[in-house]
Amino acid sequence: MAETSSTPAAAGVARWLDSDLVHSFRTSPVAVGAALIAFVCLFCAAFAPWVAPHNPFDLSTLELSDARLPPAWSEQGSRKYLLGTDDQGRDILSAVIFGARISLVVGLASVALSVLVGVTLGLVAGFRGGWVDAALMRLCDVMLSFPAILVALLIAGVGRALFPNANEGLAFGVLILSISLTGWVQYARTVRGSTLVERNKEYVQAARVTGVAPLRIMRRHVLPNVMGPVLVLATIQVATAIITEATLSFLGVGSPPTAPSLGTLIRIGNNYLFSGEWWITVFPGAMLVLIALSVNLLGDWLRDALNPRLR
Amino acid sequence: MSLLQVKDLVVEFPGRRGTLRALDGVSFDIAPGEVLCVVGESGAGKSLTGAAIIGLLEPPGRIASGEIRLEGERIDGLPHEAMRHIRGRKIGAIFQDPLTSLNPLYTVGRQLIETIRTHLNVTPAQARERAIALLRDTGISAPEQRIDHYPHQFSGGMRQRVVIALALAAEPKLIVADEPTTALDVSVQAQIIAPLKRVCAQHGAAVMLITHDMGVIAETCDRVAVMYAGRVAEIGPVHQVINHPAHPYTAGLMAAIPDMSADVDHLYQIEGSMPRLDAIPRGCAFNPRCPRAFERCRSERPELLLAGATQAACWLHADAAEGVRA
Amino acid sequence: VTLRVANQGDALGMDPHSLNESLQLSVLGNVYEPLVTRGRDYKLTPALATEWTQTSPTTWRFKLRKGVTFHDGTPFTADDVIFSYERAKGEGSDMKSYVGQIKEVKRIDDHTVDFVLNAPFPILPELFTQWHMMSKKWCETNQATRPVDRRKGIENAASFRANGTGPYRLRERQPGVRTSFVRNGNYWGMIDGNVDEVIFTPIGNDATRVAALLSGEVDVMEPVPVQDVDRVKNNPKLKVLQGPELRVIFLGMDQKRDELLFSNVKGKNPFKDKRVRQAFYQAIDIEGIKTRVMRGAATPRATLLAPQIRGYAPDLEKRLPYDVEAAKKLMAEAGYPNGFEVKMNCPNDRYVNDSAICQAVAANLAKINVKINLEAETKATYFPKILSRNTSFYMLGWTPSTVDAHNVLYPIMSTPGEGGRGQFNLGSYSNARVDELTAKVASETDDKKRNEMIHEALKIHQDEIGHIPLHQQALNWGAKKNVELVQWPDNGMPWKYVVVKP
Amino acid sequence: MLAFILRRLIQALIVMVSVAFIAFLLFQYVGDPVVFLLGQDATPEQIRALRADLGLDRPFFVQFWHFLLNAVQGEFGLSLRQGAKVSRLIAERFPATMELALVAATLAVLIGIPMGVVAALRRGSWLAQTLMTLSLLGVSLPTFLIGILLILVFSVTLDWLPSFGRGDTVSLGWWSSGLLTRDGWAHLILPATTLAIFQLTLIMRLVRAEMLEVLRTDYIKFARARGLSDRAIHFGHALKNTLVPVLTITGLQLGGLIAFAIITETVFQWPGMGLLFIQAVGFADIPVMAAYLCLIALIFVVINLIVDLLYFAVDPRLRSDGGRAH
Amino acid sequence: MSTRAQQEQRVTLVQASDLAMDFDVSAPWLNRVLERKGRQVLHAVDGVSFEIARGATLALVGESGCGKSTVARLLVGLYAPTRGTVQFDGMDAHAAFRSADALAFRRRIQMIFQDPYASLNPRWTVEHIVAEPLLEHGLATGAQALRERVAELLASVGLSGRDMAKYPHQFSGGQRQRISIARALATHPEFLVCDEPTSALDVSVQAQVLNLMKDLQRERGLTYLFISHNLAVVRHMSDRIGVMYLGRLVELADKRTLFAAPRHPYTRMLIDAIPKLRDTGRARTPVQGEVPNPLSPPPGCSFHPRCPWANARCRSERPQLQTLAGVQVACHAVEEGRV
Ligand SMILES: Nc1ncnc2c1ncn2[C@@H]1O[C@H](COP(=O)(O)OP(=O)(O)OP(=O)(O)O)[C@@H](O)[C@H]1O
Ligand SMILES: Nc1ncnc2c1ncn2[C@@H]1O[C@H](COP(=O)(O)OP(=O)(O)OP(=O)(O)O)[C@@H](O)[C@H]1O
Ligand SMILES: [Mg+2]
Ligand SMILES: [Mg+2]
Ligand code: NI
Repeated sequence: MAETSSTPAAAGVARWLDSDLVHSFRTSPVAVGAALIAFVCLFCAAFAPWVAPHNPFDLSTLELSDARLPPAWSEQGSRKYLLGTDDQGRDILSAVIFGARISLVVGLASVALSVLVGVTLGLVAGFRGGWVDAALMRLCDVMLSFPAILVALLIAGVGRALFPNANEGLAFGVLILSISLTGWVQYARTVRGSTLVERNKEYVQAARVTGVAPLRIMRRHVLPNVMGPVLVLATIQVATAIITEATLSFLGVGSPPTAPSLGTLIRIGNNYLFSGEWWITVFPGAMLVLIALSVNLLGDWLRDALNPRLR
Repeated sequence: MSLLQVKDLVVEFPGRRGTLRALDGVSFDIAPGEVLCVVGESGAGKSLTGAAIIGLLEPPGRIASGEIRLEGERIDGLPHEAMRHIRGRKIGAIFQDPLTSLNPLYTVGRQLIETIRTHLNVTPAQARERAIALLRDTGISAPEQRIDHYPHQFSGGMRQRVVIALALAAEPKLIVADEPTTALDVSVQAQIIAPLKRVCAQHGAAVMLITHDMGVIAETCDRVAVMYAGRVAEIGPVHQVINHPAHPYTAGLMAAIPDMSADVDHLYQIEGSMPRLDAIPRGCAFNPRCPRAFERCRSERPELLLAGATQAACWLHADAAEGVRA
Repeated sequence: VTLRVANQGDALGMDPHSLNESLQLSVLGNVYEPLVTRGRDYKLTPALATEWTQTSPTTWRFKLRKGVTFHDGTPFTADDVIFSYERAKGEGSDMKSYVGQIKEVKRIDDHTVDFVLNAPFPILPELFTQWHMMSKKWCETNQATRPVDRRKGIENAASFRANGTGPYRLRERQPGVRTSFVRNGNYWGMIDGNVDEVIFTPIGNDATRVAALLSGEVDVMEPVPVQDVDRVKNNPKLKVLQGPELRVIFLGMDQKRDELLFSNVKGKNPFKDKRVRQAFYQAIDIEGIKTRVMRGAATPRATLLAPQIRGYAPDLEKRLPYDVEAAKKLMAEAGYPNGFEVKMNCPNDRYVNDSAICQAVAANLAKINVKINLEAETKATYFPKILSRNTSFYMLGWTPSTVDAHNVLYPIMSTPGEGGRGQFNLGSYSNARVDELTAKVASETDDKKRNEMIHEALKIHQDEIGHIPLHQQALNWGAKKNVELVQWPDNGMPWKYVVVKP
Repeated sequence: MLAFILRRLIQALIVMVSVAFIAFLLFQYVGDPVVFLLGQDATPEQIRALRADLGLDRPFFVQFWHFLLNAVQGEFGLSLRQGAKVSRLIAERFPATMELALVAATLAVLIGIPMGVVAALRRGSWLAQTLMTLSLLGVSLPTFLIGILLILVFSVTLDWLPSFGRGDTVSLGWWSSGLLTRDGWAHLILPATTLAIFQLTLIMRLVRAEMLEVLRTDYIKFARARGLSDRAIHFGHALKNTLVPVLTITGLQLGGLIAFAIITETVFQWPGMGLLFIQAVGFADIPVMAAYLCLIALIFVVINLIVDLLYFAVDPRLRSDGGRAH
Repeated sequence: MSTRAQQEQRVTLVQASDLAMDFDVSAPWLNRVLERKGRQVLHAVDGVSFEIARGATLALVGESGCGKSTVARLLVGLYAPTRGTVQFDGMDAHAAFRSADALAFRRRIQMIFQDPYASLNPRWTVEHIVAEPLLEHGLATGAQALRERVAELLASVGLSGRDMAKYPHQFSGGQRQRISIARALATHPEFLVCDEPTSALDVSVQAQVLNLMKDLQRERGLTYLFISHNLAVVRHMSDRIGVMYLGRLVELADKRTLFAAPRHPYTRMLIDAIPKLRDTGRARTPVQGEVPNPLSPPPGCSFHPRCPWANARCRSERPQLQTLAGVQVACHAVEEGRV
């Protein structure tokens, strides 16, 4: 093995490229396609100021007189705005790119946070059992009863009361927090259920006999074996989180209307469906579907690929 | 005429790094009512042979060539639906783990009746009658009550007996039993093997019994097949194989059995290990470990050759069998 | 003939004294009646009182209509007026401000009452248009002598049932779902319209409401979102009734604090400088907002008064011109050539396109380098916040409920103080002369003098740019072409004038 | 069993009290009801008086205590906004939400499960891939958008179905049902579909994942070996075993449906609890919010209880005495 | 007896005294109150005492469910005993498991599990599985060294180092068991608890594994607790044999003595049930009767319902383990000389 490669790093890369995971990725057109889309989305979002033709968040560049122009290819369309403009004269294309940036951050961060919290608590509940388990599960019941909307309002209210001079950063924090506060419960329950099964399996006991610390057992042994359903939920949840963000922004908790996220764009555009200004909602909607699709397809692939028995 | 004929069976696993040939030209046959035991190193392909016969190779595994005949009819490569009618009806199967072979959500009665009614044209009441009779045959006391119990309400040994009853439900001609007693202790083992043998004798069913337990082989089988690295190394009457093994691998195997009556410090062991399936040496697969290997063993692959009462795939018997190919 | 009406909201209760809210009063105005009401043309007309005279500066005599019965058959008398007064003045009532000027109600005979006031109050009949009469007997038998009794948590029959004298009687009430009314066969007056039954349904979601009209599931609905006006108009079966609404939308600025709460300017308050306020004013492209954001459904205003309001001053109706360069200059003069940053509070579900207007304003101000941090939120959290004056720059809309200028001068332009004075002057604009004039206007009975005082106060406020007026929003009702309606500027919909043609 | 239910009820109580507690602790931040209760001409004195009247000036735990005392007697006070008893308001709205959620759940289950099974059995096939991808559209489009689009197509353009409300209902005691009239069903179709789409995707994907696991178990292999028909294996044996985890999630989702219904109810002006709640939020109507949250907590607990009881029905292993009951 | 064994038998490495393990399988509290049921306790292990000398092997045999695995788990600290103690090298093992340097202590005691499949994490490659204890105890540094060591360990149980990248499901049952042996050997333990280590192996591999274990014992002085159903293997491996029945030791004897002259009726039945290799075709006598329910063990001697020699005393009085003629046995009949 060693003789084929010159440096350890190169060997590592070579081995990685040759690994089953990478191989299964390369042979799955769906996964490659999804990854490509995801990459384009991420790239555009990350480098939005350079990619987008306009900066829709810079209010001084907006011209009210350009409001609600249809896409460039239709009759009244303007070359300047490829996908048309919204009710404030924002270029839809740029708004979608910039909005995706916010949505992706909020969506991914809140899902990551709720997965982190949910999986951790679920693992602990399942692994420790007893009163820890009972208490955590009752906490789940309590949390389940609070709709995300209310939680967001509450958190925003508390947040504002504590930091009256809050800036946008806090607003996003509040958003992410409130979406994950209601989101983690599902993960916790799912993980707890599987953990109860896994912890009695002999490989876990074998690790305990080896002297592996409980935390490590949870992380390295139990966790990968309970992540299947978590991945299903999480990939779906990314899209839901993005949508929830829109609802919350409407309530005044999240991103300000001058810096609309994808969800906000869709929600605002929704008002113009009857009046025929379809492009305001359709393009952001398409972007959201694209993001959700690629995340989910990647998630599907990853789940199957990570399960050695399915290979 | 033999009940089951396996001829030059080749099973392959196409994989990313080339195709893995797990069975390579396995041939044997089983006569009606006969008990054939299959032993061999783990990984030799015993379970695969069984799976190939009942047509349940797990993908990507597939039969690459060779034929399997049941009562003269080819059953390899049969369409799914046709094979389904053979499974259970003509060939029954028993797997290793009695804990997991039964669906935990249904009563054993339901599972039995379902199987019976799938294959035999009987009323539900008749099927239930039959199910009770089968349970009684396999030595379960008070079968009238037990039939409505769920699997988890049975002990391991009883569960394995239920599995046997299930395998026998539609009176198959052949039973493939893959290590049916490995998970059980000696005392229960006896409770399983005895009814299996008895019931098969009653129903005139032949058995292909895969096991590691030489004791079981000795007391149960008519003939033994020894497998090594995806091939049959030796096949012959049980007496002959145990007491006068013709293949050096069989000899090693027999010698490795711990003896109840003698104290040894070291068990006999065959040095080395079975080659990986993708690196089987040229010639006889056993040659690197064989104490009696000679030139021909390293270059030419032996077929099954007549060696006294048994057949062995070993060049040692080339002279004795001179030209008399099995 | 059945009329199906859809509205954005629902009347929250059927009790005419429990809530001073325009929709509730508008709906109940068809069931209950005041002493004085408004006609088709929104002019005062007699209702349950046939005539009224001022017998002294502080005493008004009202003659009551004879032969009027409540829906349950009991006749309407002076006792009911006194009872309704007590009820509207008493605990749990939200209508105190309409009867607050009255010291005493004297029964002269069965059909005559005297109202004795604390001080002279020239616009008493105007106030009475929102004060509905209830039956003393009915309220007593139904234990509804008080509008609500929140402390005991006991329900009030009057919130679910109604017994008025009006042209329609309540038939069935499912709060928030549907409320149906039938024509009152024993009505004392003429019912011009031909509607026998009214089904009132709240539909909160704009798009759903439009869809309900488009698909013909309702006959009338309001409001039509401005962006959907064209769509409704273009439908051959439908029409849009547009009319001016009394509400004027304006922006307010914190002019009291020495340092703004939410701004990057430290140590001073830029809004104390008139030049800054004027720069803001002139930087706002009001025409653009009108045509683009409001799609024409708004009238820019130069004062906080709509023309329909008593005391309106037409000669003040001249806005400072939209002029970005001038605004920039003013900012430079004031010492902010590079602008500054300030937070703007805005509701997003209260006024027509409120949040969009704020965004447009923010974009306008960006052109003079003012960076607006826009915080748009739902009214539930918006109002508590700005009412506690936790704001530097905000949006508000105001409808004077008495349709009189005093109702603008007093809560919005006066220095915040005792009672309700300056209660909605959230930026604490303060001018001693305006305060003085406002106090005088309250009791001045001579119309001409009064109008002059109002004019002076408005002028001062306008010159000082106490607030930045934006526009008067328009009412947009959607209806089937064959439905004829009367649209009052306070958004009232008197069903008795509705004619449904075959 | 009785004890099990009792225990759950005690837990439910604890959960509900905590929900109410947290709710009250935080209500002071969601807005000020007094602002909406009084008209714009109200004086500060009036505001103060009303505040005292409502007890809003008291420390929150005093308010909470009063709430608890009342709640114990089944009284949640008067809605600040509507001046009506909260219990009555909720009772009026409860049937609408329940019918909507149940129909949506039924729809999601009836379509989601078979689709999940198909996607699992045909793993990797074109059909499965299409199903999996299409289903994603359901979760990536916001509910309000789906609702409006459905209205646009089916009510405005095609004029097939009504766009808002519940239509004609029939009173069965205090329960008003829209399921007994044609008109009621017509009104139900669009909102139920909107609500079901998300759940459908989730259920389908879960069933697929579980099914793939179950299909690899020994008892499925054994069932195949017995020659049972594919139908019996996939729907009788495999599906039932996937049911246990699917039940958990579906149960949770049913609760979620009720919570999700907020948006759907707003879009379709469906006179359910969600609409009531969102209006209450808009006016900071604390009694209504508190009662709603307690009710939702109760619903979740009841659903959990039912799910657990269903476990007992589905999985006999849980029924056994001294086994691992909860 | 060889001198070596004699010497070593004096140094006791593992001593279990009056070890007991109860499982509370009772219904939840409220159920018990409502249904007026008491607590239900399953005595999985009930007062088992034995000692194992350094370098020696004790085998445990007995029917399925009699508590062998539970004893094993108690010894490696997976369970904390309800009663009794385990002394390891003079220390209280359960105190040591909880002490600060538990890790160092753990390293000295390892276990091979009964189910070769379940004891390997299905998502890990064999390399990871075997490397885990090495990493955990810091026994190998550097990726290269680690891989070499893993390969070495795999080779020592007869697997190829090239199998490292495979997952457990890609191995046959016997191969899996070898992987788990390799893992157990990774830390150079002193005491190895083997719970049916060869039940899934074919005889030649079994011979390899057993020889390997014996070699290790000889070279490193390893001590074994060996659990197996296969009496031939037990006989080959062990020095002493304990026979368990329903959570108790019924006979504890030197292996030769036990096989030559089994005393307890259950031991006799067990030995009778061994299939004889050399006389093929002869049916053996299976143990009669079903195993009693461990939740409600019969009073007195728990074997009495199946015992041909049972009398009234057996049905009422529980026999204690006593030394009779150099053999520890718990049986009234043996004590009274009835058998
Ligand atoms: N899905 C698979 N992919 C690749 N190789 C496989 C697969 N299943 C089995 N094999 C290989 O096929 C060979 C034969 O396996 P089989 O299960 O038949 O062995 P066996 O003789 O039954 O062994 P044991 O006695 O241990 O059960 C083994 O070497 C195994 O590694
Ligand atoms: N965690 C547990 N909870 C409750 N009962 C248990 C638990 N573990 C084991 N038991 C019970 O303890 C008894 C002894 O089990 P143990 O696993 O020790 O038997 P064993 O002798 O190893 O059997 P086998 O030969 O089948 O492995 C059994 O009756 C079993 O049901
Ligand atoms: Mg096998
Ligand atoms: Mg065990
Ligand atoms: Ni010796």
